[in-house]
Amino acid sequence: MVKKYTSMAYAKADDMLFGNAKFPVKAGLGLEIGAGFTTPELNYAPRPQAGKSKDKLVKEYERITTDAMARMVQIGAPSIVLETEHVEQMSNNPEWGGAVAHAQKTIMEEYHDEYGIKCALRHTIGDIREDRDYLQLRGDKYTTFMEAFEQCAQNGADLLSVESMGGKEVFDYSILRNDTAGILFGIGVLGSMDMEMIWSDIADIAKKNGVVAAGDTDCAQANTAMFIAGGLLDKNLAHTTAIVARAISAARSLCAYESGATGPGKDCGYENTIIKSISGVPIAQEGKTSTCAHSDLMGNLTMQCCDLWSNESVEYHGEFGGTTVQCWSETLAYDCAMMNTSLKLGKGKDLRDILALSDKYRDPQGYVLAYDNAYKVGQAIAKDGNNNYLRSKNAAIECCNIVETGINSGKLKLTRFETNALAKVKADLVALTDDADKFMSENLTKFKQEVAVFRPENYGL
Amino acid sequence: MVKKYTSMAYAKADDMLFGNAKFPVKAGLGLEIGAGFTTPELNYAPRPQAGKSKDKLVKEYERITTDAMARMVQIGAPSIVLETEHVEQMSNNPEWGGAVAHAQKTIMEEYHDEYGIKCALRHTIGDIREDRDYLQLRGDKYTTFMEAFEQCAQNGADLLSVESMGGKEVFDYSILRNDTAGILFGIGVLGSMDMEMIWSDIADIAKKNGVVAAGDTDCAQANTAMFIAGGLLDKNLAHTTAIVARAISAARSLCAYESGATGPGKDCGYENTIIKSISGVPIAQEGKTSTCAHSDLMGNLTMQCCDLWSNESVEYHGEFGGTTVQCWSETLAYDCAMMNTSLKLGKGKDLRDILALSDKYRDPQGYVLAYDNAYKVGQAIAKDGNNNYLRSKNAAIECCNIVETGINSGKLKLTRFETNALAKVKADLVALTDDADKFMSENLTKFKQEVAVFRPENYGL
Amino acid sequence: MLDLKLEDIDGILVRYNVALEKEMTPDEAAEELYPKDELIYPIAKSIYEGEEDDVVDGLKAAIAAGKKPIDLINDALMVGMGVVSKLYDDGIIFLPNVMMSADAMLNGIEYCKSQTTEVPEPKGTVVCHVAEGDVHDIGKNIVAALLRAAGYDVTDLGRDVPVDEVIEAVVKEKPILLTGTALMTTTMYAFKEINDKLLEKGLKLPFACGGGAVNQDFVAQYDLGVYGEEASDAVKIADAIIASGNDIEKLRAEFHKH
Amino acid sequence: MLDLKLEDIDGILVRYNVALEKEMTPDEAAEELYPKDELIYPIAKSIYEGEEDDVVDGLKAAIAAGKKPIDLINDALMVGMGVVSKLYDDGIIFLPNVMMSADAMLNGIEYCKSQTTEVPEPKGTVVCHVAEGDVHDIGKNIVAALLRAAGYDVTDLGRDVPVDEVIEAVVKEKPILLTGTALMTTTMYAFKEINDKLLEKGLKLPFACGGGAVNQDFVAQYDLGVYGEEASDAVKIADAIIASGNDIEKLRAEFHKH
Ligand code: B12
Ligand code: B12
Repeated sequence: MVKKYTSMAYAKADDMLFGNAKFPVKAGLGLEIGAGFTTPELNYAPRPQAGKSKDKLVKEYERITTDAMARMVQIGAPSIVLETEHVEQMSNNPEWGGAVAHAQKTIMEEYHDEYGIKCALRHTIGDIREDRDYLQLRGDKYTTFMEAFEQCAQNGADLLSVESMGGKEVFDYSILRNDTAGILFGIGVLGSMDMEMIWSDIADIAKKNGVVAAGDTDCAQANTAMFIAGGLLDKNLAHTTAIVARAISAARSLCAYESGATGPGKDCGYENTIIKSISGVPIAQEGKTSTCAHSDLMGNLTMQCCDLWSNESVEYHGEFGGTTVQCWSETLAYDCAMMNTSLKLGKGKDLRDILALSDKYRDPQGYVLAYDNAYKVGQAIAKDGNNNYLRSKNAAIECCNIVETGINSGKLKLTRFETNALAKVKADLVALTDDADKFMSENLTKFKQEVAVFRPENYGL
Repeated sequence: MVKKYTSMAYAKADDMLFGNAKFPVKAGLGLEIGAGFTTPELNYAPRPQAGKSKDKLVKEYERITTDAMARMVQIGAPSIVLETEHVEQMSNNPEWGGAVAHAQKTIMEEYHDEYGIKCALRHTIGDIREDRDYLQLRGDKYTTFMEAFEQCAQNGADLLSVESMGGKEVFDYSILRNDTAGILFGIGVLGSMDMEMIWSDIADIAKKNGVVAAGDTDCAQANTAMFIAGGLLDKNLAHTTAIVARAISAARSLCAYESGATGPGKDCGYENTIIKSISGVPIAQEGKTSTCAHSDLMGNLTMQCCDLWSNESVEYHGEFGGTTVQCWSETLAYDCAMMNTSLKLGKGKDLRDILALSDKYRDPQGYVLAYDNAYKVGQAIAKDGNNNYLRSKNAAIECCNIVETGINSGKLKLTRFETNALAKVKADLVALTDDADKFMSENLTKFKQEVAVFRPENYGL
Repeated sequence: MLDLKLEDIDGILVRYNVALEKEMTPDEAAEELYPKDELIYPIAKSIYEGEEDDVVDGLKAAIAAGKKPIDLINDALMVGMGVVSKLYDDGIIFLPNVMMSADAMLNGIEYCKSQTTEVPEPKGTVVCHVAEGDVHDIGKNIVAALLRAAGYDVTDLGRDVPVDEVIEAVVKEKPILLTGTALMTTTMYAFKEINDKLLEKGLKLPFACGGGAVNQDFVAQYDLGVYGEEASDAVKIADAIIASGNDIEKLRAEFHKH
Repeated sequence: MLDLKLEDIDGILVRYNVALEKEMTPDEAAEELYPKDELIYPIAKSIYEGEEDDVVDGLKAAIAAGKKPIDLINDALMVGMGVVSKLYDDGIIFLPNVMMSADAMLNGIEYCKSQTTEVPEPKGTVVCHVAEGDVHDIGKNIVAALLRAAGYDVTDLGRDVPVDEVIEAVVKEKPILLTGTALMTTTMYAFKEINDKLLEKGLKLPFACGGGAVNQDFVAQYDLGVYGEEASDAVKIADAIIASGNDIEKLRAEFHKH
């Protein structure tokens, strides 16, 4: 069932380009993703008071959907994807999620019929497998979790996603303590194990319902690291440490595609360029047009190889220019028009390089995720593709090497602090065993002791 | 004093490019505008309750300023311009405007000193020369109006602007009735006359205080037409009519630079590419990153020759990603990083063409404002540069010709309705006299009769 | 300048308006809607064309042929304007046509009135205004024009109208509907004050509010408020009041779409 | 791939952090701050380095040389941690160093306590929690760690904490300060409920609130609320309470910056 990637989808980094995936994905109403053009993907959060009842919630998403579709038509955008990231109620009560999907899809069909606009609906189910104190990955909630996917698939969602949480309890502890082995264990080992389980099941559901198993992101871990790392002047985490977590996350998120998902990978997966280089699946990305949701140091760079271009999330409310979903979808649509024009003019690769270079030296994170370097991380993963642990470790070490090359070129200027943190991570990594079983048993012992909330049974251990 | 332009600043359209103005402008703290790079220009509106007292207002602008400057430093943006568009209280009580300018500039100086970030402050005074029923362009309020500029200039504003209203009473009536002569009279004749008066005075104030007289836009007229015209499916005004109003507005807004202003022209002047082609002054523009403020059909195209890149306006409030001023300034800064990278790579013209072409065929308005066509409108203006009426009429006719060429190429597809409206406007224009005096006296008579609120004494007539 | 190939443009943008444009020309569509009566037909057509003089000529001919001036208002002028409004609602013609037709119709009504001593049955009065502190009046002008075109008597208080002046006008004119327009976040708060003062005086009438800054959530906060998105909604609200009374909850159920 | 010339990069982006980095290394900066006493110095240094074993070795040596375990808490452990906190506030070291130093310090305190029957003078208790329905707890974890590092007793209620449980903890622990963290617009409303229930019970203590979704305007709406932007503000608020009492208006005047 799970078939691991051991080679690259692209012969060389330069073959990778926005709007073009080796394996495009058909979805929804007339849309094809990664088939030579980019499409905006709009994401939104209901207003606080909308969560009070199922009716209110459905009504809220109807408004959001109508507003967005109307704006797309007003400005002449050829295509759009809507992403509904579940609020907790919608996943915990699967029929709520289904009702929302149905209501949204009905409106989208009307627009498609009247105007011919190509569109698809993504539902991202909440990973509700926690109780207050512990992760409960395989506990009672697993059935509800899968039922939530099922309901959405049956009622109109074209793309199924989740931001799954496997490994998070170990990661959260480790990231604040610069514990390199713990970061690797949480993301690369535990995270990958959980991914393989859930994505086999999600892919089955998608298949049964004729919809797309789209993919996962390491939001819970690599993005957490990126957020704690923050802007240039923040002092909570070295950006060199954060990018190592990110490199590892590529090895982890890849597991979705090995278990039957086909993309498009989700917007907040900053590891997606690496994943695309290995798997050839289309990817969503977010960046300079998701400042409504968060700030990062690679607003343009993430556009380099995207197939869907997303705003991550914005609360639904009014602005001078319309409702937030209208404002942000319009900005996204113009970004896509720019990319698509460059493709038609045969200037796509120039634009790609402009976008990548405008951030490549802004931060070590952007440096490693620039598509040329991302491709190298991809190679490090594919080399030992069959071994979740080894490929994660490879990715981490390659990441350190890439940053070192950047420093040596003189173009990537780091603070002393970042350089020291890098040296520490690298030394830790190099000291690690190559034996996956040994690593597993050592770290099981260690984290059972150090992290009170870590429960091996969550991973079938 | 007023020296009219009768030739083009650029030998050919292809010489025009974002980030590059023939006559760059130094302003504020270490900033040069149009000198080989683009800079974000952030604009914002205080929250409703902030207008209650001078203290509250100053505090609000302090917050806005700190938030924006902090975010620019966090993401590594090399430069920023802040634009404060006065709320009515700040222009009607000039010392309020001065106090706000002072408070903002103090914070900007701190950031400049600590980080070396290049920055400048624009204050756009409100055109308060109205009472409830009539424009009062030369009435009592003129002194207050000029005092507002003076106070801002003395207290820290580096760039002075206004969106002046001359001719608006005639224009408002005419635009809803497809009265071509009235549109021309309102914008091209009355608007130009008022511009020449106020800008001579503003330029004097700027000179005296060692700051920059930056420029005006035809927001009150050409933008009103653009807004009424709306999106592709709106039915309130033919977009072909709206673009004729825009072409005329270039002849009008040019008067600022003929009366001593040096740029950067204001963001909402969609006529600015035309003006740049004639005058070589740097310009601000807004587009896909001002969807917070309004929707239009040329989100990318406006970037083609901009020197400052603006969000037009956003109400100050919180979003997931920070306050609105942080979110939007960050997006603008990434847009600028993209443009600046392309310039450094020698790919600026490619990017310019990608941006222009992504909207050129979206709408007749974008078609005419694409820099190649904008340049032609510029030539039509410069040809009879000494005659405000004739050059406005030239611009309008050239605009019609350009749209016709677009239709004939098969690439610009118009609705029958738009084509008919175009034919009507063109026929009206062609039938007009070439004699400015005759046009003036005919239209004075006509509009004194038809527009109750039109008062010739506003224009010294 | 680089350029796009013709066949590449659709991948970048779609001119949905062109794709969707009705097969029929506006003139053809209008032709289908005119009344067949040969005295009425030319009047209706002149209204559609916005030709004031032709309207009066048509009226003269109809009166000469025995039609009562007062009846012509409803049977010819309003019918002609009805054609125009329908075409506008259907997206077949644009606003300036409506404005010019409305001017022609109002002119025609004046003419009919001048030819008789009878007073036409009024459809109802609507008071329109722009909020205090706000000079953005184009939206309000459109609202007022469309209401007039639909046969309502409109009292247009203009822009930047103090709250008390609005109240006075309501007391004096006894309108079936009050409309307010605001385009700035700072000015729309006046609507709440107007609402409160109206209620204080026991004046319970629908208060339709719209304009750039205004949204449904805001309008739903005060008792008399009914939110309208498009200028043409003002006419529909007035028509709904005429047809089935001024129950605000019912109006909201029909017009609150967000 | 195209590439930028080295000298062109600064026109596109400025790495302000590199430009600004202090001349001194963190180790040098720490060296300047350590107490000079030769028994205390190694303890403080081991705390800075986050070496638990070295801390205990240092403590053993000091006790053997006659220092009282209970005094070492304030005179060595807290002093060492003070060095760490100062370097963090000045932007010279990063959070993980603080976390590891704090672990070392807490370990040291346990050791000191085990060597005596005296009970250390408590600085004060702080109760921390994440709002009901919210699992985002990293910010809260940082807050709790920094408070502990500053010598406060922290009762950490964890995440997704029901309102009533927070109230019970306040009743039981009598903290000088309650903190709340929320990262979702939908969860932060619990803070208002907590505020109301505290007041109902007559419990008047500062309630410091922060986290991604929370903003000053929101916190200022309920009586006990004090908004904090950075995790380190929680420590500053607690210190301010110790230094000059728990007057909420005064705390707001100091900490409300927006
Ligand atoms: C044109 C315009 C102007 C023109 C107005 C000309 C005029 N006679 O109206 C001029 C140049 C004078 C102007 C001035 C100013 N403006 Co102005 N302006 C605009 C602009 C660009 C378009 C507005 C417009 O005409 N739209 C087209 C009309 C047709 O739309 P509408 O009025 O909304 O009406 C439609 C519907 O809403 C509906 N409707 C309207 N009323 C009603 C009522 C009912 C009952 C119903 C059912 C329907 C309905 O019908 C219409 C058609 O369907 C907007 C941008 C925007 N995003 O809205 C800014 C905008 C409104 N202006 C703004 C500002 C700040 C100003 C100034 C203060 C600028 C300055 N510093 O000088 C001054 C205001 C002075 C004052 N005291 O009022 C801001 C307001 C921000 C805020 N704080 O809320 C905006 C949003 C621009 C921005 N993005 O910053 N402006
Ligand atoms: C990491 C993260 C997660 C992780 C959380 C891991 C963890 N253990 O905390 C995971 C993956 C689990 C997660 C889950 C979800 N998340 Co989440 N998440 C984030 C993210 C990306 C970063 C948050 C973070 O850790 N920041 C770093 C920490 C250090 O910052 P902080 O907590 O704000 O704390 C700082 C200060 O605020 C301060 N502080 C904090 N508390 C206090 C208290 C006091 C007294 C003081 C003085 C200071 C202070 O100190 C800290 C440092 O200075 C944000 C994005 C964002 N823009 O914030 C989204 C975000 C918060 N998540 C969001 C969502 C929607 C979710 C999910 C519902 C997604 C889903 N569909 O499954 C679930 C939530 C489930 C639930 N019921 O809670 C949304 C919330 C939107 C909303 N409606 O409000 C956000 C904003 C993302 C977005 N843009 O859409 N998420």
